Amino acid sequence: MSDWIAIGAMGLVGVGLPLAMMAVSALLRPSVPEQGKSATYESGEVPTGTARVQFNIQYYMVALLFLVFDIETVLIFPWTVIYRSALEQGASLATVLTPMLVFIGVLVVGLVWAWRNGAVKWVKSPQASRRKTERKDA
Amino acid sequence: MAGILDFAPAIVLLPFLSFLIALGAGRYMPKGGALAGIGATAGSFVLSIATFFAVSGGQTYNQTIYTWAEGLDAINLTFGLLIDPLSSMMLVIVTLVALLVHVFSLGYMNDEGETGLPRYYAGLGLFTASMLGFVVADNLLMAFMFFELVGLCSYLLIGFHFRQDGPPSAAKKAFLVTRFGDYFFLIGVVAVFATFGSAAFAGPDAFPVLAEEALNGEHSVNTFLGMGEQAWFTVVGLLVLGGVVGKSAQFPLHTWLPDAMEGPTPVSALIHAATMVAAGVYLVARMYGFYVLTPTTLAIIALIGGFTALFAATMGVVKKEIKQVLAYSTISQYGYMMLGLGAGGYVAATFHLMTHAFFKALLFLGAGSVIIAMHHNENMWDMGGLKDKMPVTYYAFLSGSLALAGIVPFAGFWSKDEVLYETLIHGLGGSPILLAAYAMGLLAVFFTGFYTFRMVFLTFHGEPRSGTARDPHGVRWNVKGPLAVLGVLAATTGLVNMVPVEKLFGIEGIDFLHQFLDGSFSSLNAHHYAELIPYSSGYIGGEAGTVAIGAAVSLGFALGGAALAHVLYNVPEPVEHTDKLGSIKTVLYNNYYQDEYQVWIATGVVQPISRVLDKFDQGIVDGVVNGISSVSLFAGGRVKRIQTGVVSNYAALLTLGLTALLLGLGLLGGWFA
Amino acid sequence: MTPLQTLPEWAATAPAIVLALTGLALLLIDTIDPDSTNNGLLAGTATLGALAAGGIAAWFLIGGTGMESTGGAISLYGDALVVDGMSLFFTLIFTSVTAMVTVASYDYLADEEYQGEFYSLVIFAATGMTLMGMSNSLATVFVSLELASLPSYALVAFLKKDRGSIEAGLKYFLIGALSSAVFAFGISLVFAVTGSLVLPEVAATLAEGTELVGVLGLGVLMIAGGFAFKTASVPFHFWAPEAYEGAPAPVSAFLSSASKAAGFAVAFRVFTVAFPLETVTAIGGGSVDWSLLFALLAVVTMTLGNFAAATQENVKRMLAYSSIGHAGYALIGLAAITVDGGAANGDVLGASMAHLLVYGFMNTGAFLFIAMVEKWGLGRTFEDYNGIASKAPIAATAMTVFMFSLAGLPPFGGFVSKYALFYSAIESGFWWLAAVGAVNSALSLFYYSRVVKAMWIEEPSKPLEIGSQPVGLYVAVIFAAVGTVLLLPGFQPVIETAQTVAAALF
Amino acid sequence: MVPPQYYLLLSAAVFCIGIFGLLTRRNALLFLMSVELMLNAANINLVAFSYYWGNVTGQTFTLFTLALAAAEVAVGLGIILVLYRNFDGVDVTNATTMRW
Repeated sequence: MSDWIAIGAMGLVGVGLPLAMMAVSALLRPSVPEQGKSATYESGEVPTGTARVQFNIQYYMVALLFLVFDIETVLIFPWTVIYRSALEQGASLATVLTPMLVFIGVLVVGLVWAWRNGAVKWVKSPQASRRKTERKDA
Repeated sequence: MAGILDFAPAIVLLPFLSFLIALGAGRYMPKGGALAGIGATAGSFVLSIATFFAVSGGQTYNQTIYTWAEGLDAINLTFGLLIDPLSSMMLVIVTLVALLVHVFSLGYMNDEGETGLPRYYAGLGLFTASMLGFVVADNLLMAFMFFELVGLCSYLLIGFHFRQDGPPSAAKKAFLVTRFGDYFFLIGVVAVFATFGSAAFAGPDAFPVLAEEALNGEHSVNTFLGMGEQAWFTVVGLLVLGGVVGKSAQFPLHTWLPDAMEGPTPVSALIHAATMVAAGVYLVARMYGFYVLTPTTLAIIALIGGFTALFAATMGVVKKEIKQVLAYSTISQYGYMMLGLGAGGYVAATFHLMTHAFFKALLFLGAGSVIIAMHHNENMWDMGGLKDKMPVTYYAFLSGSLALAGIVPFAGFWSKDEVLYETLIHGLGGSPILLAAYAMGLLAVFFTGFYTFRMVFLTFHGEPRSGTARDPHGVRWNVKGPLAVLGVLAATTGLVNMVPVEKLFGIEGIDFLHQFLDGSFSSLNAHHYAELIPYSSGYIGGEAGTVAIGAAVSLGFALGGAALAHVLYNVPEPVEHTDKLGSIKTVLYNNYYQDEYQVWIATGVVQPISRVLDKFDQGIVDGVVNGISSVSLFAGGRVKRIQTGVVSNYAALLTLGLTALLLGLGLLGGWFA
Repeated sequence: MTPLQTLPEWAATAPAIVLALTGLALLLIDTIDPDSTNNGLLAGTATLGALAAGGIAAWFLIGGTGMESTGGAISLYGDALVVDGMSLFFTLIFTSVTAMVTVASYDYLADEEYQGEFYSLVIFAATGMTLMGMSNSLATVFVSLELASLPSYALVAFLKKDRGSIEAGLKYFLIGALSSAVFAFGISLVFAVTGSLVLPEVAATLAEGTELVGVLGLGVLMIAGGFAFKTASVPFHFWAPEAYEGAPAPVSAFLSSASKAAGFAVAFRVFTVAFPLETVTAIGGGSVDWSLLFALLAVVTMTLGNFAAATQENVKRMLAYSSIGHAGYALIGLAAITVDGGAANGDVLGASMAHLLVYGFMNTGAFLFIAMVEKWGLGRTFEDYNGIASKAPIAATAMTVFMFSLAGLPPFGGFVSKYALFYSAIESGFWWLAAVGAVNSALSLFYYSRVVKAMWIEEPSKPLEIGSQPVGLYVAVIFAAVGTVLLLPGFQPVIETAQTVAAALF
Repeated sequence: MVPPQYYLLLSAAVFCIGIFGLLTRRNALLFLMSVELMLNAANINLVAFSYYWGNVTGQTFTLFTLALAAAEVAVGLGIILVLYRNFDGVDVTNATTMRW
């Protein structure tokens, strides 16, 4: 039964934490309403119009990178599970640590490459820059 | 142990290398690649000499170099080298003649401003290499392959002047006629493999040895067509003999050889003395251990040899062109060798092969020298009186002629006499066939003496009969050198095997060749063959008496022929006496209508059969093949329609396929139980 | 060879490690200067890496690493990987093909962008293949198979603006994704039956028998499907014609030679080690006779491949179908295994491996020749090949060697390897397989000789213009041709090695 | 405890749904999603029988398949992207320039 208590507590915390944060910010922030702020945030895209717009391709790139790196972290999971017990059973630190360092190292090489090749560099799309100039002119 | 024999492969490879060089770089080299050829053959010659002495010292070499097809059960197809006295002797002969021919070619080809020299020297190199490969072959299949290469090279070289009319057709004829014999040889090779599972000449599974054991009942072999072993071996031997008859220009496949005179004269020398024609006889000698087991084959060989010797000699009598005379003399001389082999005179035949190589090369090169001098006019009736103009050529040629005619003490006398002697004693031992063959051989001696000296007298003696003969073209060292070397050899090589002297005067130990060929592999030496010979010997008045009588008779016949030639032609103004022969003359001029009847066989018999076969081939075989191919293509056209290009269909078909496999294997394997 | 035995055990995976490091190094080179591409440096690094890995594999193979003479197979990481003669032999195939492909790509890619990516993808795929050869657990099999597949998808679709390349990539990817799902499901079923993924343990559990024959059978069938995809065998071959036709020609060469061999490498090991025929054919009242399955697939695959190839007009597509046909020949290696085969099993498997090696050379060479023709811009159909020999005799001679060798004519490597394969099939009692193979070979001569005829005999319909003489492509093509020819005299050691290492599996 | 056969049935059902999806949908993205379903069917088996056999092999392998599926999707999306550019859409049956 105690398991259920733990799960219930986790659920409560999960719901409570964001609620609390929203409440705190509502209490603390100064309220200066203006049109831009009241608009729905849509990752920098124009939030109005049909949903079938062509999204900037760069979202795609970021999404792909995220997906891959996100899932790779899953592979760290089994390692963390055995990390402590392996050390306790007398495996040397190097034996336990090296594989993960190699793994992370490979990921880092990939990340650096992606970075250098501009995969995470946010280039302004023509649409976005046009909008910005429009706004400046207005 | 790296003995000299380990370098034996180089003997074959060096001329091959010169072939490659001449082919690839000949046109950039001075003399059109001749120097490479000379260097290579000289190297081979030196190695051969070394090999020869090593073999004399008792060393032998029998090794598989490369297995190019691993056998299914026991049959391996291999390349290997077999160096024994016979092959080492042949190596020396071939490399020496090839070297001299290369040198001579400098005079005959280069100095005469021929074009296409790289092609010529490449051909010579490959020809030499092929022949050497054939000589050292350690199994029948390898021998066959090089045998064919030799044939191919002769085709290329005979047809060297391919822009003229004669040479290409002569080349074709040479190729086709020898090919005809080779078909039988090829079947023979297959038969040997099928019978013995091995085609090695020597070693543990040498087929002659296996055959011998089979006949003694120690060993079983596969025979076919329901024949007994003896009969089947005879068939196999005769099949292989087909190739020999073709290559060595024996009756009835000799017709290509006179035509082959269309090739450049040095090539003729090479073909006749040391390579192509010699290959046939050498093959018989090589597998003599097999032939000697079947008396029928031996008798046939002897009969073919004796008949060819006489038959060709008579045709040589009436020829006008110097090279034609030599061509028929070649056929005739190889007939003697076959006679010797058939009569059980293994050493005698080998001996004659050697002496003939030297004196025939000499005669051809001499003829070549004369032809240079005569500005490529080969008609003897336009010559005459060249004796004083070109003494070196004359004396060398004379030496060769004396050897060819068999005048003591020149080389030909000793070897021919031994062949006839062996035939005689084995004939007297109770074989009438051999006696008949002996008679023919003896008669041929007379004709040989006659046509040889007719040639000599017409060419060199008397008064010049044309402008060019009065003022012949000079020849240089590169022509005279080889002539001198061969002239000496033609005079002296007979001394290595003076059996008559030994027998008559009882001097032991001067039959060097006998002793030499008796060395090495016990299954390959002369002694072993002598034991197996199916003949017994008979004598007239004891051994010495028979020797003396035989020698005297054959010498007498030779001198008789020579004397007749002297009477008829050694006059200042010789005239043709052929009219006295009457109707025989026409027959002889037409070579007994050999060509005509072969052409008739080809057009009258073979062609209709071919036509029927062609119908069968076109209609039924091709029909089936075409049918299959169009069915295949149609099926292919249908099959590829599965590939619709739509990936969804692929996924569906893939799933269907998997399901079908699941159902099929599942039902068979009881998965759904 | 003492030095080998003094190395630590993990060093046995050195070929894979070298390849992986090369791939990373290529990424780093591209990272340092992403804007400019130094084609020569990239191609050189990739080639050097491949050659180094191949050299190490050859050294190990000669030194007897992982073989009987030095104490048997080296298994690493809890039996997840195993290094033995077979894995090294296949590594040799992969690396030599990779080296040829990277050298050829130097010219083929000269005007393309993203070269760093290209070479690193090739090398990573090669790493995956090498690991496939070493995999000793269904987990590593799956992971390494995907490691080889994923870069291949990208490579096929490498020409982003070429519709053919994209279409090829799409089809390859979709069928590949489907196949890997099937494959994964098969693995899960086998795991359900045996509770293990390590191949010897699977076999050990199966030897004790199981109730779930149907589940096991389906699992084995699906695993076979995964390999059939990799080897382009029926019914998972549908991607192959399009992928090979549309892909950049060096990639086609890579996929049809190395990738196919990798599929066979892993299939050989999985089926002989995890599902020994004598165990699975008599298991709990049922039988999973995969030898029959492969016999069926072999016949259908070679027939379909050859028949479809015979009617092609496009040379590259013809080669693609012929590649399917050759997969059928190689499948004989698995099909002709019998329960009581004894030494014959090792012989036929080894013959199949040797054929894959020879095939690696001749097929890579053929596709690279096509790469050269594409580079010259001559077109892809047989007519476009008319008269090439008059302009490029050396390349045409090499192509002739490839064609005749693929058809199995002497005196080229393809003749002996096919002969050895058919012969050992007959030895195992599968004369009908050999007969079907021989009939198909005869048919294949028809379409292979069409190429030769076009190149040497036909007159070009329009004047031929051959621009550049691409050095890298020439080097690769000639290397492949020399390899194809030399494998005839050198076939004896190859087949002996292959049959020895194959026999070690049984 | 749920009997293991039920897991087999569940996974087989999921697998078949996946196959059905990819046979009937022409949209490349839906094709990919169907494949994901099939992979997850495998995962169900692996996890369930990992529990049944009492070892973590299956569970660990599930993590690998997840990671690989993600990687596959990453590559696949890239290919679908260029497909969209070259063939103006993500219908997999549009790309049929090569056939037979």
